[in-house]
Amino acid sequence: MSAPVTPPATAATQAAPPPPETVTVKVNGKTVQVPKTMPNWQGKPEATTMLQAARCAGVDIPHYCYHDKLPVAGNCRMCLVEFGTPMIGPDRKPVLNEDGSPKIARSVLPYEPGTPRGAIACATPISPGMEIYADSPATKQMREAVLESLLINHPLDCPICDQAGECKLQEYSVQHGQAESRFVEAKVHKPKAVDLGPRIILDDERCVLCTRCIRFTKDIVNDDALGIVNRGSYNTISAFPGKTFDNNYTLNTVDLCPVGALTSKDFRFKMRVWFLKETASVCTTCGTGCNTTIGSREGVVHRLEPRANDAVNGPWMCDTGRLNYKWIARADRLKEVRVGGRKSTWSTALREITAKLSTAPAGSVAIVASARQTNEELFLLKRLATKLGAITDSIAREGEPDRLLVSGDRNPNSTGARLTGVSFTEAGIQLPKIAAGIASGTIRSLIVFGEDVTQHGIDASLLAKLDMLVVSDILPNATTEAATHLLPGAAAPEKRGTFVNVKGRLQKFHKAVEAPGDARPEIEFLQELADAVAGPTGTSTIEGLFNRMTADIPAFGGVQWSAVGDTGVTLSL
Amino acid sequence: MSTKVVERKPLSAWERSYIPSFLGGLGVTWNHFKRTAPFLGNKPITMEYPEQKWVVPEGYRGAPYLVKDQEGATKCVSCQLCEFVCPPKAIRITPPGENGQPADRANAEKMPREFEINMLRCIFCGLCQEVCPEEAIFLQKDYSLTGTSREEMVYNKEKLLKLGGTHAGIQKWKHKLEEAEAQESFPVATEPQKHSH
Amino acid sequence: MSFSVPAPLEARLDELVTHYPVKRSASLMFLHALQEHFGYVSREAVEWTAAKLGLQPINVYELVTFYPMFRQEPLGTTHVKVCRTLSCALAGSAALREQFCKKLGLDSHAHAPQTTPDGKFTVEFVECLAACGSAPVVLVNEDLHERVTAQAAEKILSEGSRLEGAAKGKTPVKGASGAAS
Amino acid sequence: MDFFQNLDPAVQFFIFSAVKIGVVFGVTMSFVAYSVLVERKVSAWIQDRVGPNRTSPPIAQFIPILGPFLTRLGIFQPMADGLKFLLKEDFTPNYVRLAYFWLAPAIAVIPAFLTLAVIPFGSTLGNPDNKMVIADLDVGILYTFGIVSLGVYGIVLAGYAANSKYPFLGGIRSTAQMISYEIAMGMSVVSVFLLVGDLNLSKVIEYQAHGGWLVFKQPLAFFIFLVAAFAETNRLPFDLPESESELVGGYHTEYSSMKFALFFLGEYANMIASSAMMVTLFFGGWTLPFLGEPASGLLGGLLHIGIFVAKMAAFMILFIWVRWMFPRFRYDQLMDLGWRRFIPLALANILVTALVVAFVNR
Repeated sequence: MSAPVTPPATAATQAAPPPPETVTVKVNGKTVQVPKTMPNWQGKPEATTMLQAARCAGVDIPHYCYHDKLPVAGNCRMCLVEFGTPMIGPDRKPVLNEDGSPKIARSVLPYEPGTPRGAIACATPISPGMEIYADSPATKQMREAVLESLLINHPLDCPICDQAGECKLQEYSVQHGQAESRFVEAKVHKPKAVDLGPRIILDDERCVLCTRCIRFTKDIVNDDALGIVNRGSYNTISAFPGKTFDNNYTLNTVDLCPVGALTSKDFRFKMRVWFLKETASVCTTCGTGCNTTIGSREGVVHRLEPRANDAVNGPWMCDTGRLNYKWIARADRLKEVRVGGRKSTWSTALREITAKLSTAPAGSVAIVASARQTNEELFLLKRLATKLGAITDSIAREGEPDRLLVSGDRNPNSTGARLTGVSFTEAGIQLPKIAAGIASGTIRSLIVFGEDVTQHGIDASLLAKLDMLVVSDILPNATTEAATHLLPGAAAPEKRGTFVNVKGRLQKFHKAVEAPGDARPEIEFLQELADAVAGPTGTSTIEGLFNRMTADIPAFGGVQWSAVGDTGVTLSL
Repeated sequence: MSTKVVERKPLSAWERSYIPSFLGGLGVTWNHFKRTAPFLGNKPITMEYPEQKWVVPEGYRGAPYLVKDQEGATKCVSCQLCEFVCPPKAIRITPPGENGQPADRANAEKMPREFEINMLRCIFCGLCQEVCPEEAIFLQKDYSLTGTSREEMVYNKEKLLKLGGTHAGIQKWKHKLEEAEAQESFPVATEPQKHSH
Repeated sequence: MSFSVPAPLEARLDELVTHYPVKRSASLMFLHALQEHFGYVSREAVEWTAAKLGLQPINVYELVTFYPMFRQEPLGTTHVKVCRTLSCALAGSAALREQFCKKLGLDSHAHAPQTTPDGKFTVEFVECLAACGSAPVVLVNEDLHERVTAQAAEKILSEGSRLEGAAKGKTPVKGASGAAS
Repeated sequence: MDFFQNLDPAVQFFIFSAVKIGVVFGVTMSFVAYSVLVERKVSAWIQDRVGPNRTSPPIAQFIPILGPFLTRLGIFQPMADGLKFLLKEDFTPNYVRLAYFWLAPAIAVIPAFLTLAVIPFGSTLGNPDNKMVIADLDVGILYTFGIVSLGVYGIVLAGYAANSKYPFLGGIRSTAQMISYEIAMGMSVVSVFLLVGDLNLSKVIEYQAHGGWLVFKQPLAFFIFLVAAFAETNRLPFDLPESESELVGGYHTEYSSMKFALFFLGEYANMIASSAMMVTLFFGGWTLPFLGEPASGLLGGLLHIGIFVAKMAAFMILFIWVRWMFPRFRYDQLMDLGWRRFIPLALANILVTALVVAFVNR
């Protein structure tokens, strides 16, 4: 099985066409060649806009309503820019300057020549020879005017606004705003702290009516739940009276909202964003493996946010996954090593387990791993199993898929479990065999990682028959109760490693917080155990182990740790 | 560059014997002694501290405390800017969180659940006061902070508010509320909603 | 309160939809028809329209809240519209409205139309009624009253209060214009 | 009295000596305590401050006028200080060389007191045989120098035992300093004995009672002795072994409580011993120009002791005064002064004195 690896960048969509047709434009006086068409929000080619062209030239044009992955609305007017097009003479030929270059006509108001006229960069397609003046005085004046207008009724309650610190209004105010408001009249007051849905709070006063949220829920989620009601100054975002905004993707509108109008109830008043340490991670709630950014401060995870990865989740993630972090800080986390029910130390427990496993006859050990474990952990478990002649398996977890992101496979690393050989084509088929082995007395030791086997056919009476039950888990359950050797493990945000998602995307995740108490990332003690029982791997780092694994298992195609970027690589399975 | 070289006069043998400077020193110290010692002059300039208290000048930067508004409500909205700006990291704020206690004054949605200043760490720089958008923290005139344990020197919200007293300022949130109430109500009530007031 | 649209009306509306290339385009016509029939556009009417046209209720609701001519509440028997635009404003329409509201016990600062609890009167401050030459003007149901004075306003109210139970807009209210001269 | 007279002379001598030792020790100790107070008060006044003025035992509050007055004077401060030294935690850091660490403070304090044994602090008391000196040694000055040179061991040991760099540096500095200045000091005294012709300190006083104070005959010797005394006692401007600004506290950085107090005690006892030596060698001891004969009665004896103590106190004041006047010397200046100035000067002085003794005073 050869396994060429597709580099992450080309994972976009279409098959590579012949070199794209380009258009030459000037952005801030710099000549750039930009493709004639670029992918629109759905990824379909569409005429390149001024905003996209400016981006190609490395110029960022401020905007609120425009978003790469949403249909263009063009209602915030923040991206207004002055531009110019080559002049065409009465003979339909370009007018030239004395030096032979084409003469450029600046955009002006139709009936007031001399007054510059802007165009919204997000929706205006470029034409050959166009010049975009992204920082001309006229452009700046337009921006300042638009921003002033947007701020007229803004409540300026940044001190209590959760968006403060990542707010486009704040950012653009710094760049284009004025220090003082010229608006002396009373501001229009709108409803505040409106309960829009189970996870969303709306502050209408802060809203700039960019309609990103409306477009997202209508066009991406297909749940046309939000709209703008009332008229003029009293425009507000709203759901239909009596209905709540409660689909499984509502929290994306919080990310989308360029200001603090939509905020998350979960993150409400919890922590200011500038304190959060951001760690690139991967969601473990289902097999999709959405890329996430963990926001943590001093060992406490405060929120998860999607991290853009067009090959997996785009810029979105589901609410279920996003809120699936609170158990990390649960008070009943397993925090101490226990041997025979008593508090012990790592060295004692590992010494005992090593001694037992080293003398175990072949076939007397079984391993139940979890498809929530990382590839590296599974690889070490497999090494151990091979040495001990142990039966291994993992446990399947199924759920209802949806059409956007949620996968039916609720394990983050089923593919990894299969690739490393811990589970077979179908997870869980070996479990009855293990149960039978324990019942008949051939299996004397069981190693369980992160699963409650009593729920899967190996009940407490069977567990009681074992000589040794090594359990590594995060939260207590019936299996951890029965363990002779209980090893507290770490949650994904507390360790590093890789997962392979249902589509074969190999992705890295990083450590955001420390595991509580004596708990350690599984890889650390598994490495010790595997080295002691199955012989040294010759490496002690995650990187080394990963490279060893990809070299040993053909499906991983020899990909090096350093080659797996933050957005992962696709394995050909 | 205009460097002025100051000529250093070589000392004479007499001067190098230390004797003139020794005698000069004796003179200086004697004069001070004479001025201060009882029976001779007795004009000590030492302030007898606990009995005599120093008059703290305006603008003195003493310990930072939280203040209340005219109506006895907490002014702090837990924006955590002071915590962010504090150079020695003496300030620690626990925000209310999603289900936290609502603010104790109308229209302000947020109030700190806990606000701690470690007075052992505080360097009285005044950046917290300067950065505060709510005028809720002020460096006051206390300069003599004592305690018998480190824990005691970490002042909590209750203590800070008690020590801070009242600061009469424009009541921003109250003002906003009054403004909103004076305005016409909205043409259409958008449900479901709950107004903050 | 159950909401039901009479069959003939429903049939008329169903036929109306066919006039448009896109179903959604019939929304406004639907709302007008429903308001004409029920006197106002209830929430149920919005939901019914949305279901008929294959839309989400919020889409129709956006329309209803946008146009001031759509009512979301039942109106009073006597609907007093006081003009607020320039000529009338200069001629004292604000005071006039204040007078109506005070007499009827309504909030004169409210933006929206105000209806008395007994359902007899609705007072609304509206934009230009196109009779600027004879400001201030008041439109009572279908009848235009020009150069309305305080006494004339009293008269409108006293006549309106006699309209108990009468069908809305059928009884003309006269006599105000004479008083204004 | 009779009972006492009838005792064996050896026993009488023993009892007298014991009483003298007790009294001298007691007086010196309280002298140390109160010189600390004087130092603090004088320094305060020199610096326009008030000095210790708060400490008072509860009883003092009930004495009308006098109680508050004594409190303001700081009379009770030394008691509080002493009590505090006794009650403070005696902290022994890890990694010190324990035996030496404990020994050093004792070695620092003992020589200072031993020196006092040969100082004649008065003429006689009551009986002409009752000489007011604990040990009237014929080799008095040799004994003194022998003992004083032991004092450095305390400091060196402290620096070594603390096993820490600052005390170590302090110890090294003090070794060099003490040894250097001891030479100058010893040489300055030689000329005195050339004139007196005896090493017994009582004889030195006797000589001065008749021949005038030696400070007038040997001003250079006195000057060298004075400066060397400052260096020997580690007093400013020569407190380089402890210099707080560079060495934190030098050899006693790691000491606390009573062990530190012993070093302190040693320093002040050294000052007292040095003052006593200067009084004896250059300022006529217990004599005054018109009061040179040994006392015949009890009153006269006490007067002589009083004169001696007053002279000594004057030198103590000088020690204190100089401390608040001079900045600390640089180490190279210190060495330069000792080796290149004082030793040659002292040698020259010996030569000149010897010549004068040989040819003029014969």
